[in-house]
Amino acid sequence: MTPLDLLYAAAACWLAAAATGMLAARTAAGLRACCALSGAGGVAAAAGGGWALFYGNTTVVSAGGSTVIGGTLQLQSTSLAGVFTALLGVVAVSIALYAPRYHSPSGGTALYLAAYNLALLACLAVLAAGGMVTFLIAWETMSLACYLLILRHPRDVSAARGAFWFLALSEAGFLLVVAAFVILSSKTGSTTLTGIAAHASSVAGGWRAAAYLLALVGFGFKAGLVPLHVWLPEAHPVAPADGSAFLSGVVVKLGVYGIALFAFRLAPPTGTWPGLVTMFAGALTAAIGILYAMAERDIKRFLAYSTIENAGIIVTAFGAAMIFHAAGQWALWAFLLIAGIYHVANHGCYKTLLFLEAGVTEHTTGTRDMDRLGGLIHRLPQSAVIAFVGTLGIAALPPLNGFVSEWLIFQGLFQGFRTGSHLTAILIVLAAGILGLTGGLAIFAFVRGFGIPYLGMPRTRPAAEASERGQPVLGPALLALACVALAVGAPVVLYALDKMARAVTGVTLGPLLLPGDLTVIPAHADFSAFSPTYLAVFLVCALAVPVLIYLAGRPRAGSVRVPVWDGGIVRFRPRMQYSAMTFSAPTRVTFDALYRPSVSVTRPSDDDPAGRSGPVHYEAQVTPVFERYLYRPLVRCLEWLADLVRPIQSGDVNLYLLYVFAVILLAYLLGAV
Amino acid sequence: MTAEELRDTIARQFGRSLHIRTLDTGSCAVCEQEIRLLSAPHYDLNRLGFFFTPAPRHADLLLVTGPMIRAFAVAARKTYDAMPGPKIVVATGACALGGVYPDDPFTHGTVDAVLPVDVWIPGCPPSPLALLHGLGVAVGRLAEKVRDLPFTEEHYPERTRGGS
Amino acid sequence: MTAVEPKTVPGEVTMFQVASPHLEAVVRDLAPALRLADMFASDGDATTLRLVWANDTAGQAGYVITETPLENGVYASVSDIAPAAFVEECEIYEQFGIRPATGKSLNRVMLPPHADLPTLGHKPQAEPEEAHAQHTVGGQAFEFPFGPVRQVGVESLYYGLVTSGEEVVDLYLFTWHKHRGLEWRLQGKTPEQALFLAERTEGLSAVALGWALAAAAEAATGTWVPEAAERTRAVALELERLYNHAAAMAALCQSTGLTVGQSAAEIALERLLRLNARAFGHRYLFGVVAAGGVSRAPDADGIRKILPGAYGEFKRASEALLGTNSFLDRLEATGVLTTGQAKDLGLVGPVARASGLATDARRVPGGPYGDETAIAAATAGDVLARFTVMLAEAAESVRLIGDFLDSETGSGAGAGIAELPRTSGTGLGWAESPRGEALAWVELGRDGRITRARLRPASARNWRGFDDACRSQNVFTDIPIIEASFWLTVAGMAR
Amino acid sequence: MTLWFIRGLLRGVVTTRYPVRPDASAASLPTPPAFRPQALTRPTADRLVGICPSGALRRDGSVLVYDVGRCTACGRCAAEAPHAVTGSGEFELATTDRSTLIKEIPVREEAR
Repeated sequence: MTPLDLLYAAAACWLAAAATGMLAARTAAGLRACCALSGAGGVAAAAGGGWALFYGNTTVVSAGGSTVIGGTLQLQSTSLAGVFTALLGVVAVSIALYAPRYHSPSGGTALYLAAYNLALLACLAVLAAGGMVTFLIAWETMSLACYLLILRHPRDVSAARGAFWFLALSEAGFLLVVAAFVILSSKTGSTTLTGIAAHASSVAGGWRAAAYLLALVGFGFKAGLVPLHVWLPEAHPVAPADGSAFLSGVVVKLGVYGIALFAFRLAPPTGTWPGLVTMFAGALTAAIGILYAMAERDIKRFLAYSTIENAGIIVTAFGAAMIFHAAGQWALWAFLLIAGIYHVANHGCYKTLLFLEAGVTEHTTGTRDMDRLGGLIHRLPQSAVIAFVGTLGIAALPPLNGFVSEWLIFQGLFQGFRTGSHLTAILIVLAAGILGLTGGLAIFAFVRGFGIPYLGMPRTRPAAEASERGQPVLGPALLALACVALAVGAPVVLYALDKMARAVTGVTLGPLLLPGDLTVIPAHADFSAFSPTYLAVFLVCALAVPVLIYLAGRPRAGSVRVPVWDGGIVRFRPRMQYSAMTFSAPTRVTFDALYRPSVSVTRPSDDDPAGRSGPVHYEAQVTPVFERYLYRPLVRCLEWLADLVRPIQSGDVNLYLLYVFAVILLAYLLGAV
Repeated sequence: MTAEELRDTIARQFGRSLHIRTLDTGSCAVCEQEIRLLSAPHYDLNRLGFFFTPAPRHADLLLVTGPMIRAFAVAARKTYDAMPGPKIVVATGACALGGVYPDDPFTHGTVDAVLPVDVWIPGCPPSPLALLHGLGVAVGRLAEKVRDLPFTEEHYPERTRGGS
Repeated sequence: MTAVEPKTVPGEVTMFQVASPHLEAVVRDLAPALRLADMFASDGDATTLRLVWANDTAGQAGYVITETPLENGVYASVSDIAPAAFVEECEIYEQFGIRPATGKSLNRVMLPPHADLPTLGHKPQAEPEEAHAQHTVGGQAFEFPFGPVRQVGVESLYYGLVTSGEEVVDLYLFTWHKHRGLEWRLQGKTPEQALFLAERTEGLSAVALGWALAAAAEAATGTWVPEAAERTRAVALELERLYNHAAAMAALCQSTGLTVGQSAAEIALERLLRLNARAFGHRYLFGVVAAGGVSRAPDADGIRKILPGAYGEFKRASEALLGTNSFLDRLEATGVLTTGQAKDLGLVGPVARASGLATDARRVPGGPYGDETAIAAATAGDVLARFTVMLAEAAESVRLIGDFLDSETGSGAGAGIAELPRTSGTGLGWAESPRGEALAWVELGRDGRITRARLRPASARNWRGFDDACRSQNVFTDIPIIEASFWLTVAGMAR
Repeated sequence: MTLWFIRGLLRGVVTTRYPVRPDASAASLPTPPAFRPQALTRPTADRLVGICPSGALRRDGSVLVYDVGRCTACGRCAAEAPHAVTGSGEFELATTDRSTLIKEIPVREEAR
């Protein structure tokens, strides 16, 4: 028995769940059954993925007899994919716990759940693909299933728009990915991934680099590398909350998986520059992602931009790993791969959690606009605590998991001086600096992302009347537990990831990384050491100290509690609180070169200065730079080309027959040559 | 706490340093000007250990001017409540003592209708010297004189007849 | 002009009757040439609306009053034509319950929320809309609440500062915390009794308000004040201007954090106040102006002896400030009010003069001031311009005091009081307070008691320019500087 | 800032020594009136009560009740009856007991 058997079980569960969803989710019982099957698949996938981590790469198994495009269904379970598979499983389980309370039974839900479970299946197939053709078919299936998933409410114009953005960019990326695979496959003469990896050394450096760059851009569309990221903020808000969670938690990570596949496993490019390109693509993605997040007030768009930021951080780590590989620093190569993959797992957990909680917020208040929320911690206490755990994680604050992986990445980047080249060392430190800025802004952004909706006073009546009754808690709570486990159990996680790194790179960090007393020695033996476990315990104890001092030393005499000093004002009103947009105004001013904000203040009586009795309307719009200056010209260009070739399509049957004839003639002629 | 106990506490606790918060309950802006002048070089109340503080949370003494406008009473009460005890309220100026506005729909007429006043400083406006004396009286450092003043002419033999 | 029956009252005041239907046309005619200085209503047999127009043209300075008996308690929206009238429209609604015919939203000016206060006419049917408080700023801006209990030693005032986090989007004030119902209180008082309250309306311009009210009562009864008494009033008024400008200078230094400059200005201020006490027996000159004259003569020798030294302190402080670049940098281009804004809003005093409007009530003939009284002016409209205007005015005040004390034409400045006959009548009075033109309107009943008094200190005018000046800036910390340069009181606004 | 420092030194100290020593500027402050009981007849007292704008005076039988707290030292009574009213010169009037500010001045009884 191999991990693949568990993955088969997961696949079977998800197929069954898709069928059940399609046929039965119109009723509550059917909905629950579908989610139960989906959750069972998740458990199986998580177990299979975890096992695969330790098991190492299995042999490629050919299943089925299909020979459509010259290949069979080739499956393989690998250590690298194991991490992603385990994450997929955890996400699937938590969504399965979440969905029955989030969705109401209906025809739309049925279709949605079918598409969702098919998407899970397709993701699993991508991760378990052992051959190029299997991979590509699974990849394309996943894109289409996700497209359907985003289109949960097809009559909604913005949903159609978001789904279209997703599909268009997916297809563009797919073409590049196909090209990358074709290059490697034709140069190595193998279609299995193992085969390509085995013969990679015979491929010329130029081809390897070309294949890698094509893959970086192609998978970059999915991973959300700037400027290929535009689908994320469009598609995430319109999908249902669990759909968005799945997109951010898993689908984006598959883009990262694709990049890792080409960067570390199949045919790692030679030379330093592919690593540098990757690293800076990642670093800029991270910085721009978080800056745009700051300008958003829609919770889900905000989280989508944050996903872009985190994908950027992971890709930065990969890029730095490639640089160290080129410099012959094998240990650092493996270490940064581990750190990056660790961040994949972490981000998968807390981002899924935050999207699920965003769904709870939207369900209870009817809005995703942070500036219409406020004070939810009093109305949704459980959700608030869970979201707070996720927020600590994503803001990379100790003792949560985001801190551990980001800290490891930084430790890796700080070793830039070991590359032997001054220029490279400086560039790596520069990337570390950009990530540092990103980290600081991320804390700022998530103070806002948690503080505005959950703290303060409710800004609208629905926010004041929100109720937690009937809202899903278990799913996000599971993820919060996972976040804590990934932080406190860092030594265990690193032990497992070390196995993965050995399978991919052949380097064993083992005792160097983990001396065995719950301490982690990242990057290099004479650089630094820390213990996430002890840190978590210490922080909890340290927080307890002031509480204990207060309890022990609080005055026994009678004390008076009086309201907050408010300057004698009649009463505080919600409009007197910082709002999401005003909170981030300093950033908007500092980075106005990027945002290019357009500010307009209008009052109805502007022509009548003393009659300024009307309400003020103030608006500051951030220019969507990439949409306006990159995609809009591109789309116009495409429309112009389409206009050019339109005469070909005349609707005349005879003409079409002529086309067919011409194509056949051309094929024969080419064949003859 | 009786008035005597309060005075003892204050003399003990605020003997050397006392923080003052001002409160305008409808003055004509002149009392405020005189209070501002307390920190001017001519009077310099810091030399006597008095300090102004904007936060009532840090204040020991509330210097109240104006006739206590009804619309402002809530804010006045809030300010008083925001101060930690023990605290002193000083009614400053003729308005605060009932000399200018009566008890009517607009004003309470006196500060002690809303706040428990400990020290009264007459004058329209009380000059900075009178304010300094009042602060001294409030912390028990200066003696009260007015108790023994009959305000009849016999008491002022040095003044000539008919002089004004 | 569709006016009927011109009649004149003593002083440079012309009155016209304007029928209610013609009001809008008359306002349209007058607004371009004259400044709408005040607008108020009186309740008699019918509610009467009076508009006070000021002519600021040099050589023709004076006032024009239009009287409009209102039919059915409605009037054309004056503020649609002359925006300066908006605050007064709100006040008239709060006092008389009548509002412009257009039904436009009115703000809360003096009426506290949910208060049941006596009014001069009908009670308003509903609370004022408080339209400026209902911001629909869509989360892109929020209101920074400040007050009413603010810093130490300042009056109670509520700022609603609407900001996007960086920019000042809007700013509005609530002053109803200090509304003492003075116009209501003055009803039924004799002019002598009224003076006591008028001085305490805005204590920092006690002389100006007292003079305006006394002059209104004198005009109403046709009383001529002895010239020496007029000059004494003028001496007191100029002393008031001097100490106020010194206080404004101290406040400017405080707001810019220049403590040494503040101390220097406060030394000058204290010396000027002591001069007041020496000259008139009161540091803030309360009780100098009496109905029909003045209650006491100045100590002319004391003034001659002390004033040069006190003003010397003032001048040294101001010259040192003008040589301190870090101070001037904060003032320059801060809180800019354009000439157009100042004109539309009907601003007065140093604020208007610093924005290029030459308005000065001292130019109206008939008073003790001669034609040669210099009117300081600047055009930049920023805080620095207001500061330099104040400095120039202070210098002119010193010159004027000397002139009045040594006047050739009479006996200098002395005591003198004319008995006011107990007759009915109406009259307008004015005086140029340190903050600008102060106006008073008095209607006396047959027993010589006031049936309607209207007090309009300069503060009641100039606060409406404050938010525009603040909005011209994007820095929070400039707002205290702008407030100091306006040097207004809340008491004068919420009287 | 150096200039300001030198200027300050040159300006010297202006700070009062009050309350350790009396301050000369107190002499010109307006102060509440003192009354001359010999000259204070009942009609004079009633006239003073009528003219007081702040309600500080009230006649209670043969006693003129004078509330120093409400007095604004406006000087109207002294102007009305200079023979019966004079300045007190007192400015240190702060008290912790409001009732000490209320003085009773005997009014001279006229021969009926």
